[in-house]
Amino acid sequence: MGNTEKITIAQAINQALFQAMEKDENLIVMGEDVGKDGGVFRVTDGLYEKYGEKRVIDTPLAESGIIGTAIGLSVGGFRPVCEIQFMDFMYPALNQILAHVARYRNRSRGKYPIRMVIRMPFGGGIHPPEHHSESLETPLLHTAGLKVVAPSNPYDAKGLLLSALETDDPIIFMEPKKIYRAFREDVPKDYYKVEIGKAKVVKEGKDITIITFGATVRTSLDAANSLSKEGYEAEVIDLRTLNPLDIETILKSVEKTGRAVVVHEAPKILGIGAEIAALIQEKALLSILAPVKRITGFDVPFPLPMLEEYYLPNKERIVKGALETLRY
Amino acid sequence: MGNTEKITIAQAINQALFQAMEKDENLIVMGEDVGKDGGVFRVTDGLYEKYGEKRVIDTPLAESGIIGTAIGLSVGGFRPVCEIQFMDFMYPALNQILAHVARYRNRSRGKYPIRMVIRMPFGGGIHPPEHHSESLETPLLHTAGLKVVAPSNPYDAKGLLLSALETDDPIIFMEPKKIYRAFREDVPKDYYKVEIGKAKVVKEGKDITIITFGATVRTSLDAANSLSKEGYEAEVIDLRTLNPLDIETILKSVEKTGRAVVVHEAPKILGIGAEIAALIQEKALLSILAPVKRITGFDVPFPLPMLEEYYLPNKERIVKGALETLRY
Amino acid sequence: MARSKIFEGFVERLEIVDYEGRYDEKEIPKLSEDSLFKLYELMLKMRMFDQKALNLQRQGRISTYGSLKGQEACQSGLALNLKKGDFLAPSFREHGIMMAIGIPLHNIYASWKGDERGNLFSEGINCLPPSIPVGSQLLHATGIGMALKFKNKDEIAVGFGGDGATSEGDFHEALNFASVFGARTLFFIQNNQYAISLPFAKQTNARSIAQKALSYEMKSIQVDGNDVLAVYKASKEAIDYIRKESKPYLIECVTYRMENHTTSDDHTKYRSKEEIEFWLKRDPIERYKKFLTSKGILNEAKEKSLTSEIQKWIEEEVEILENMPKPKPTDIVDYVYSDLPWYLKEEREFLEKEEKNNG
Amino acid sequence: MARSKIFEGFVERLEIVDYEGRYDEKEIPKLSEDSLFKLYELMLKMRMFDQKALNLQRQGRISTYGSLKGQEACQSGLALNLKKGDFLAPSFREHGIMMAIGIPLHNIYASWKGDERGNLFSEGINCLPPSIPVGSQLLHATGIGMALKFKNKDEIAVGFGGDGATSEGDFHEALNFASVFGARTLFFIQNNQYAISLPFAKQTNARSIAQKALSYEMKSIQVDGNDVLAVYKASKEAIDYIRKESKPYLIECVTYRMENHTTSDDHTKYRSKEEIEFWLKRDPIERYKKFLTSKGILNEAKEKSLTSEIQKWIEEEVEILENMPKPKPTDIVDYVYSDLPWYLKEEREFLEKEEKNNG
Ligand SMILES: Cc1ncc(C[n+]2csc(CCOP(=O)(O)OP(=O)(O)O)c2C)c(N)n1
Ligand SMILES: Cc1ncc(C[n+]2csc(CCOP(=O)(O)OP(=O)(O)O)c2C)c(N)n1
Ligand SMILES: [Mg+2]
Ligand SMILES: [Mg+2]
Repeated sequence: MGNTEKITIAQAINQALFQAMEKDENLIVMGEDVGKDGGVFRVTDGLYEKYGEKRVIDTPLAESGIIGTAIGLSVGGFRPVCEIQFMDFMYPALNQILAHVARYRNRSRGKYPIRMVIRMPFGGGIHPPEHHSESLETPLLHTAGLKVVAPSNPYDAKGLLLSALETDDPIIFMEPKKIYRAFREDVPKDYYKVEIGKAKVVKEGKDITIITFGATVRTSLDAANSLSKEGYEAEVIDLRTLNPLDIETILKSVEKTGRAVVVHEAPKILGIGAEIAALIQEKALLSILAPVKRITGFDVPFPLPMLEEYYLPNKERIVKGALETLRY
Repeated sequence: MGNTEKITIAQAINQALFQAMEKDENLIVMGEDVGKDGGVFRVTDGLYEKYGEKRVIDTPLAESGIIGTAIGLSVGGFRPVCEIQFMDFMYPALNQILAHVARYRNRSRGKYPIRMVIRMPFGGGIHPPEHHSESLETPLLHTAGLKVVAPSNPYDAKGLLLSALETDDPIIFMEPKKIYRAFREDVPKDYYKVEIGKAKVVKEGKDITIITFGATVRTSLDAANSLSKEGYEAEVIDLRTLNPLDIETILKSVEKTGRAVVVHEAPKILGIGAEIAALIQEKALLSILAPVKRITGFDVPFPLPMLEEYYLPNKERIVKGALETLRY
Repeated sequence: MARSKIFEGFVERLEIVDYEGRYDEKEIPKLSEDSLFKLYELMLKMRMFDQKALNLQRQGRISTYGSLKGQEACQSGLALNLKKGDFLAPSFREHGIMMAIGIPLHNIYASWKGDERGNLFSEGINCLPPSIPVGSQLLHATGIGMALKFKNKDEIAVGFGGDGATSEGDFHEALNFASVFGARTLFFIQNNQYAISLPFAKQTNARSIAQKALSYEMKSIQVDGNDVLAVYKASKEAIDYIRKESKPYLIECVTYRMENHTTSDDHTKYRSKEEIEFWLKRDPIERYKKFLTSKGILNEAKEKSLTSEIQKWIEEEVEILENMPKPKPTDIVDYVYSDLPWYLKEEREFLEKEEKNNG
Repeated sequence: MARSKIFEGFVERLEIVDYEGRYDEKEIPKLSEDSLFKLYELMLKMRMFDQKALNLQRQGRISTYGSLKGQEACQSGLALNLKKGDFLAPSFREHGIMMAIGIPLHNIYASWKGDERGNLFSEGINCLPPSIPVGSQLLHATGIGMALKFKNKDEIAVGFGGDGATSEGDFHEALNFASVFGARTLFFIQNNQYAISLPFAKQTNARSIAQKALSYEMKSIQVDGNDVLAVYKASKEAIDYIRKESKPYLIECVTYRMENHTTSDDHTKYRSKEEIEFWLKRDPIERYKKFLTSKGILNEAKEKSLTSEIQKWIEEEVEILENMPKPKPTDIVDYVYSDLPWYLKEEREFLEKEEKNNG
């Protein structure tokens, strides 16, 4: 993997798609505006020109239609990579995702596994109209039969997507749209995989564990820096896979630090923070010195841009929450 | 309220609907088979005969259509009570429920509150085909703007529904279908209300708190009896309202007992047990002597009838879990 | 011109043998006596399978069951036109066509008994497990039809739905996608007049379902679904067209659900005796029997031996059903993913213990 | 008869003034000079409002914006037929009709600036906040039309959607419910040839959207959406019919989105120069200007004074917009429920502190 180049998350995903399409002739890309337009975030740029409209399919505007036909295409031997233009627009497809994509393998006692990746840009920070900012992982995590992945950087984005595209389970691939182009990182030019189900300690520390994923990984690292200045060393865990959670990495860290905060953009009530807090107290109650704190979006609809900054967990809120936990 | 009669949950809900329709001429009932047929569970029996097809509306078979038009009917001055025939079939309506029902008040800065009750029979135990047994509260609880209510007995069923029908927020009314007719209880014949947002201690105890709702309240009471025989007094809390949770009642009990188990039929990952466990450790870490335990459905699709008994949390599992927690 | 017509369309209905056995000779499809007899045999199998299921349900030997009684002509007329490799996406009332393509009866009974193993069809049987969320499977049929087209296959996909299913958004999206992408898909709609208690007239304001194909410039036809020869002929035309043109087609079979919606239903709450009797007279099997008898293809002796043959077959299948070992508790976790995540491992251990405890 | 026609249907198209200004005198709607002028005024207001929004966006004074340029005739021709009390369920490109029914411009700009207060329309304005999930609002329009019918009101509801919206299941369900229940609803579909990058020909295989009403036995018409008089006339016929018959109606306006989808889009990626020029020649405002000028209703002086009046109005509204006090952080919790649950009280306290900290 010597040969690398500095690319963004958007480019990394794009590269993974190119390489996977090259490798697997049954891989098709489908969704709204993914073809000629290259996707509204340009993540599928160039695929249509290279692979044509038989493999890069601009669909009519209907999310249930996209996922429902993708099920049939999967049964018929293809491996569809569907784009839901914004995660918020998965709602019309939820019947197909929750009642079928997640269940065909189980329902048919293994005969019809659904090989499918559903890409969904998620999260706030781009100042759009309503319904373009939510993080809606909760219903997907609660539904058995789906795996859910959410990278935070170019390297993982490419490696996780390539893993997903070889997995025989349906995978929800959440893309942190705010940082699609926020920074570049060295990424191997070759085909490589990052294992699904493994979190990553992105910064080591002994005093408190910050657990997060997606765009808030960077916010959390910033917060960890500030905490350093106050004399506390925070360990930051990038979950990378939300289902199955990497319980080992989480517990190992929390058993070491004795304190944890979970950071995510979704509302608090039954956000992934609830599951993580429940798991930590379940499996490591005697190790924790303070309650697991949840620093999250508020329990309200994601606000329009003028009030968005008050909704999103930012560095200040993370630092404040961590300090409360440290001083508990 | 002297005058009472012994009725079932199904009858109590039916009575509430009759009384509310009498009181509020803008109340309409709508859904699949709710008219002539009286609903597949006969919960709306007799309403069609009394109020006619203008107020008891058999709709075409389309859940998004039911909820979407109900939004318009609400805006147009009605108060629709929609039935989703089985909670599992809310999926096609989720775009309307999550993107609109929950958000119109906020989106319009208060101008368009959605006055609507969505009734959904939920839970296992009736040995049906696939997709007739799930408890799908999680995505609804995670969505700001909805209130979620789930009675476990005839008295609460009538009183909570009558409250819901006077509330200016959209309410999801979850009905434990397994016990629609399982038992009768004294219920006042008159119009009365049970406050939304208040849990009920259905059995007092000092050693451990069992927190649950719906059909598993009775299972939990059974378990509490068995625990009694082993010398442990369990307190059993019937949540009654799932959002907003009655945090006071929960904390008061847990602070007394020091131990808690949560029982629900939905899968464990991000089931309501996760939120309750997270809240307890957040607000009462120093009071708990053992981890909050979750006794729930497994993280799999609800099985067909032949394996259903292994999926559902039963008395034995609750007792076992409680003992583990007591002996922690 | 200020006003001009930009679209004109129409829909036809096909009926060959009327319910009193009258027919127009030249419309009778050119089928061998064997094939004509085979249609009868299929229908009778379906009827007897169905009656057995109702009995088993009443005896508590299977769980809730949805009868297909009255719809045998629809499913038999179609069956004879399918060939190996064609792919079905059934709803919950398609036991007939499922038997016809070779799914063993004990599988179908097992599903209704509440055993997922009933849904595991052997290699070479191209049929999805029945889909419960109404209308949702039509999109799968579109997707399979797209796959067949993209892979230049000769096979077709058939998506099933009832009159009720046509109200769901998925019906619309399935037809739209199919037409846009030229899916090799037949939409086979059995309009049995009811969606549970809702009569067709309240399901839609349209006089037919067939006309709904005009929205997608898709070919369609309405057929008397109690006339097996009409269904056979319309299906043949449709399937020939799909195979040749690689374009979708919609068939509406007008039929009647002669039984309760399922064994949990009581149809006397919403249907009149008169209406039921009207349709009893149009029983697809009686009707075809008259025709076959008049042609000398069927007689009492033949009927009797056929019946007892089928009876025997059904009893054998029920025996297989009832000799199946119990499903394992661990089955509920073992098929969810291609591997077991840690938490399912934990849950599996618990279930293994349960299994041992229960013997 | 073995084969019989059971359904025949057709759809008409209406066009009155062609893009070179030619017209058939007897088709011209009987409107006063004032009204004819008013149509022009409306269109010009919309165009100038839109241009201002694009400028504001470019200067960072509002956020992402979706232009209605090219669709002014659709929204003006409809507007003149609405009366007080009629109820709109708009999508995100209906600023024109929203202005026309009296929603102040600063409200509309405020929404696009990212301020929910823009969606708070004053008492007496019957208009839902624009709906972002494509097609979903059509069901609300159906429901409102049902309410109006059930309450025996004279008003109507109008549901808006684009060509893209017609692919969503909700479009189908909205039309079906409307027809079954006789909703007093006009479905007003602006077919501007694109859903972001997807051309109409790939959105559906049908040659028109109007024909999709045949599935519901609903009346419909296709109209040249760049011909304001044709839109006016078709809308009048439709609305008269809805008011009188209490039945729904669908209008398809064939038009063109002359700008990017939104300010985040780059339409040169998927549209040719030739195509854009073809449609530029069909600019609805230019076309109507020719007509009015030929009638002597418009001249350069009038145009000039009208333009500067509108300009002034817009500037005033922008000033109101920019003088609005900042929304309060606590606004994000205060409108979610009719009361504050305990957890929102906790969150509100946090936000109150934030507000103080930020000054
Ligand atoms: C999405 C969904 N909603 C509701 C149901 C409950 N349900 C099962 S069958 C049925 C009626 C189906 O009618 P139709 O499509 O005409 O098929 P038929 O039963 O007549 O064969 C209903 C409402 C369901 N299974 N799925
Ligand atoms: C359910 C849903 N899916 C996707 C989107 C993203 N999106 C916004 S507008 C649009 C295209 C809409 O096309 P059309 O209905 O023709 O309206 P137009 O933009 O042309 O006015 C898309 C795909 C959305 N807002 N809602
Ligand atoms: Mg039916
Ligand atoms: Mg458009």
